[in-house]
Amino acid sequence: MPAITMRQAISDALWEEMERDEKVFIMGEEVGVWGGTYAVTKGFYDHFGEKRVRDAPIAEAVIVGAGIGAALVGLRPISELMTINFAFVAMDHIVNEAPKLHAMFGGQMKVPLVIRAVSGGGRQLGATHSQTPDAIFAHFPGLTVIAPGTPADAKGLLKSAIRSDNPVLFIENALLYQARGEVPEGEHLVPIGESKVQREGSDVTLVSYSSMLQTSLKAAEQLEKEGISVEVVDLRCLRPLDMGPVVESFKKTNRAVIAEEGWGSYGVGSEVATRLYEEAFDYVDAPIKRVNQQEVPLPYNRALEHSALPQLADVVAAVKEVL
Amino acid sequence: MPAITMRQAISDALWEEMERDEKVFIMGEEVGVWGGTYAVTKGFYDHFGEKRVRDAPIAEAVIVGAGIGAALVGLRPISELMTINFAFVAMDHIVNEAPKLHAMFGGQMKVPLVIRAVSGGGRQLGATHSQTPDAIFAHFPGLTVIAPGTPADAKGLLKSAIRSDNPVLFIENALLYQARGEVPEGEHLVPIGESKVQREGSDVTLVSYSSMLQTSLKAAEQLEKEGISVEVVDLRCLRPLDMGPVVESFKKTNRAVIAEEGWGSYGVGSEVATRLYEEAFDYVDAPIKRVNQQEVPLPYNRALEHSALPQLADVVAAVKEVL
Amino acid sequence: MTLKKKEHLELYRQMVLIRRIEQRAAELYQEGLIGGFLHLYIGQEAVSTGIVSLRKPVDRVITAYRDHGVAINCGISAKEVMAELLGKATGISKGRGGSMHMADVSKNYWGGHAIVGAHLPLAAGMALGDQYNGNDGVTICMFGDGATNIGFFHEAVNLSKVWDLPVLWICENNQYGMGTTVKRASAVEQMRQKAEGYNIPNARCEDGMDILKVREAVEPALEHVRSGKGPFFLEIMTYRFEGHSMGDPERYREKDEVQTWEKTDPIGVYNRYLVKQEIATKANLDKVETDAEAEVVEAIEFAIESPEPALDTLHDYTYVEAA
Amino acid sequence: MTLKKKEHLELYRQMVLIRRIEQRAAELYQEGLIGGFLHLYIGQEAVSTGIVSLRKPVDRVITAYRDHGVAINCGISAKEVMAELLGKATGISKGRGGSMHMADVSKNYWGGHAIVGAHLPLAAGMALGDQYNGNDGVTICMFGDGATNIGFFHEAVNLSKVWDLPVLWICENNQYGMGTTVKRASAVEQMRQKAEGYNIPNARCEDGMDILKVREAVEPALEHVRSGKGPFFLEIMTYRFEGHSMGDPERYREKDEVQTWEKTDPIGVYNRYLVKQEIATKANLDKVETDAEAEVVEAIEFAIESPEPALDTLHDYTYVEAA
Ligand SMILES: Cc1ncc(C[n+]2csc(CCOP(=O)(O)OP(=O)(O)O)c2C)c(N)n1
Ligand SMILES: Cc1ncc(C[n+]2csc(CCOP(=O)(O)OP(=O)(O)O)c2C)c(N)n1
Ligand SMILES: [Mg+2]
Ligand SMILES: [Mg+2]
Repeated sequence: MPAITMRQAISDALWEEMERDEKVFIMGEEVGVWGGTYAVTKGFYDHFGEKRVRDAPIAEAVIVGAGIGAALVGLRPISELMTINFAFVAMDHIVNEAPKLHAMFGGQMKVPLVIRAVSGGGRQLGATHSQTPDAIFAHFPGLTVIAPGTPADAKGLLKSAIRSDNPVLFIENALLYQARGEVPEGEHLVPIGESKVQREGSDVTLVSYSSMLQTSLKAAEQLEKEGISVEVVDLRCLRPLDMGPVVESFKKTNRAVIAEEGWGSYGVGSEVATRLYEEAFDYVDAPIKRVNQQEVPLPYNRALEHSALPQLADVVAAVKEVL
Repeated sequence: MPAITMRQAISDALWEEMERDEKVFIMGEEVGVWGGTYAVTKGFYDHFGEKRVRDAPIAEAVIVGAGIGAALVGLRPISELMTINFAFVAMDHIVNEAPKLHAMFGGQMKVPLVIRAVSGGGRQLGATHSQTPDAIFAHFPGLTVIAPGTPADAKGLLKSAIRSDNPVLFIENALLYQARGEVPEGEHLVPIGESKVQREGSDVTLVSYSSMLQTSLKAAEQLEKEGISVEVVDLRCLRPLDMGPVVESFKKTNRAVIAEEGWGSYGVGSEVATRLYEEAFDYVDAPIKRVNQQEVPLPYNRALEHSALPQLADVVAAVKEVL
Repeated sequence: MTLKKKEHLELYRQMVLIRRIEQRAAELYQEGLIGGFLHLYIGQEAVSTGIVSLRKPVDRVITAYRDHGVAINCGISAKEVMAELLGKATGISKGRGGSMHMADVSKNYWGGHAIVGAHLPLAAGMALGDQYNGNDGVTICMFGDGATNIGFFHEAVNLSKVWDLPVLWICENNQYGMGTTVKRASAVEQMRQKAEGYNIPNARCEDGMDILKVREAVEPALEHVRSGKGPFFLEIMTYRFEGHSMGDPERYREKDEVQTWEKTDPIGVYNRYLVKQEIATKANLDKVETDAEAEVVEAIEFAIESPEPALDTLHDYTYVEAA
Repeated sequence: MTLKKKEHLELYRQMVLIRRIEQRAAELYQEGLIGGFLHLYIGQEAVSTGIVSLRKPVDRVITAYRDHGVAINCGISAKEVMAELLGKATGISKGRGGSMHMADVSKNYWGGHAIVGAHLPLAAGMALGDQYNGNDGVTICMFGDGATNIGFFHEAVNLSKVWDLPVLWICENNQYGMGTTVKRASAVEQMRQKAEGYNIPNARCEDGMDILKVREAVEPALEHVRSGKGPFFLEIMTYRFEGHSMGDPERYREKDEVQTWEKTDPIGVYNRYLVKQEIATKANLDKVETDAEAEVVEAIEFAIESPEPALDTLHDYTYVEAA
């Protein structure tokens, strides 16, 4: 299996699905002529043409809303939000239209729409452009929220998302685009809604997703040298949230840390911790710990921003604390 | 102390603050001539005039955004959203502008804005109009999120919110407008960010807020007859979230149920449960339970909707389960 | 396009049927059989009846929450409408949508949408779907005067012109958005003037109380779009005789005003025209009315006798199940 | 309003100073001293310099993220700008805002806002504040051509007319929103035409590369608003010589096009004018340039030597502390 970057894996998924099904098309800001602001759709415009790679005005509500409309009538649109921070501009369509239509009209309507968005901080983009608000979208039933942490999962899950008949928010992370990993050749699909053990271990269960998966894997490696065996479980999807592998791992280790990039309050860690206690109460040997971003609007200054974001050392420390 | 309705309490708070400070004004849809769709501002237009009670176009982003702008230059606007479901239309301004400006410009700007919004289901308004997404707003540092459950708190907290120099999302609940309670006469202020024991008890800690506070109080009453003593703690604010009284109560009862109207996933209950385990781990005698709305877009049909919403019986049952 | 007697009678029938449905719905609401929000179309029947009478089956129709009339025009039966109003399993949306969410996708009628303006982006997307697939269909999107002030309107209408989408925007100007007159909410008094800001050809039908005038205005507008010239914007002047929704205190207008408009009741206007032109006899029309009345009575019976959705179907339709 | 030599030289100075700051900022970005997004104002200096030169202290200025030039024009020192770019505690926003978020409230300059179009509602609110308080100030709100396609624009501009707010809307039409030409994103090619849809008096300055033409256009526009006639909409044609932000592959335009525009470099145009009109000598202008260069060098030194914000200040400014 060749090791490719996350960027390449996502790009490949889009390319393959567009080749496979001509109902699939992309619309968003700078997806075409520019080639995508993160170069994910570089070369697409030339190959697929402007009908299928559509540069849109700066108008996120209609980028998502028209995606819903096109999906309703049988296309398979991919609406790209340059970053998830702009999802707030399209919030009504993301949480109050797309995930409601199927239920509200008694099953008559389907919304096979994928909304791609880049989440995460760490690039000094300031408070409005650096958020990881993934959890808030996962609050809404009807929506599927995917946030992969490896190139293979990114490819396989994006392909599954495009083929899903439900609206999907597909969350990428800019700092992961360069991350490399092996991706199976040929048709590679990953089922939606399955957490996965990304590294086995026996002392502590370390739960994470997206950017913090990579950090967690590094933490596990580092801790191994100190004789601590960490099992890393990757949520991969925030809704549906598959607690199966998390609980299973926890029943073995009896200790858990949940690491996510976003704020702790009303975040992913709280949900996972609560469910762990609910589903494996008798296996708890120590308080479950959360690792999160400091609860501040992210500052521009590099050092301040760095100090606000959860780092490798924080994950390592948290694991030691639950031991 | 006279018992008045929640509607009256909120209306009184607005009226008193507008009388006290002429920088306070209201803008929103139908707040003026109509008198507020929930009749909260009935009579205001005639008394304060159209300068201070401003009917706005159906344009939530500018209702909140102009509120921010007016707040920046020294006014104390109250931007009214007819329901919190329309907050999604103004999402960027609520979570990505108002709570960021103070920090992002190094303390130069202040946003003394109150955004009022009606949350909650139970009135057959269908999936797009019946949500209780309170938790997602509380995810954002910089924002203050208040959701009172009694007339006295509504009045005292709204007055504090109007006097606060921070942006506040003030969440009301339509089904509570008729709820009656005693409200201290004269100037009545309740400090922001303090949870409160609304009923003392010794067997179980029942945590809730807003509409579910009333349900919780009823549950406590009913359980008392069965010899179960329930302590009801009202969060009152979701951000800042004051765990003090919750933890204190829990250290006494060692058992807790958290009841909220909204969905469980990534909701308030998860946050409170997680913090309870973090802050009072050694006091846990039984798994903490959450009572929530079923994870579906709320259907119109009355019976279906009712079955999806958390009811008194669910709270009672949950309390018994943790015993 | 001159109409045959039969066609005239069919249009008259639809208008009368809508009127009767609305009148009875108001009663059923008072009796507590209908819940939620109920927006009546009384006074505006000529508008949707005229519009929809000109659409071909390939043409898609989508509107806001004031949607019972459009539903009837699009061929949904009175039974299905009534059953939906009563939240029954036999309702057109299986009792899940209610008054504001009626659609019949098989008849190319896409609902019934409750968030003001949010369906305009959907309409743009549906039109994009037809353009993409090379279909002839025109998407006919109806919305109110108040809806033209929200950002969704702007984004959708702009996109429709930039991408030359086959969409007919129809603004039903009933002169109020809830209790707010056009003048108090919109910078321009003629909604068609907004189209100028997007270089979109436009027209205004000054008399939306006369179904033949409506048809005269709609025909060339529809033809324009059908012929591939891109979007068209049509404003139709009309008036609602009842409150915005049930329970409207109607403080914002004088009884006089309503009474004046009632003189141009679209059903009366059409009735007089048909008799005067000797297209139909008084007896013909009386028969239509009696039939409509009977149909509604039968529809109500059907609705009342229909089963409620089973409680165990609550979670159905939250997600499309994978095939 | 004819200018004195001194005034001309001051304007020239500002333009040159902006240019030098931007050029050096680009270098510092390459060297890694500046992070985040960096949007240069090179080519557009005449626009903000011309605009701001006509404002009175009571007039408020607010703009988008391409804000360094405006900052200089509003009287922020090169030092404070540079220090902010480097994220230092001495920066105008204390290193928390960075390139996109510079403001000096004491100078009535309200920033620097990074979400496209989101500051327009804020501007409407600031203007409302002045109207409410009976102040004379005009709020001058600048934004790009691309920003006119987002819903925020629509809601804010409409409200400004409905409420007759003292706001001067200025669209800097540099012909691209990132890589998208006006034609590919906007239904109309002249942004001023959009103002027609709101009945807002408007004008277009065809030559924004000539500061005197800019001033000619701004003066009556500002006067219109100041005299209480409500909002005015001014479009100013300009061009950015550099990429949208650092790292722009610039696949969307030909080198030729840029070179053609560079012939009308606003600094060159002004320089030639001043010399030709014998308002200033070549030596005068050279001196301005050398001084600006020196000022920037000094500013960079200042910025580099300035302290980073202390890490323990991370949580400062998340909330305004109660007095
Ligand atoms: C985004 C949003 N804001 C507010 C509302 C509440 N609301 C429902 S209908 C309505 C008035 C709409 O007026 P108009 O578009 O003229 O349609 P009409 O009711 O006159 O048919 C309002 C404000 C809503 N449903 N959605
Ligand atoms: C809501 C939102 N969407 C997208 C972006 C990303 N973005 C930043 S600048 C920009 C282009 C804006 O173009 P224009 O308004 O013409 O201003 P210019 O950059 O030309 O000065 C885009 C798309 C953003 N910041 N905010
Ligand atoms: Mg209307
Ligand atoms: Mg531009």
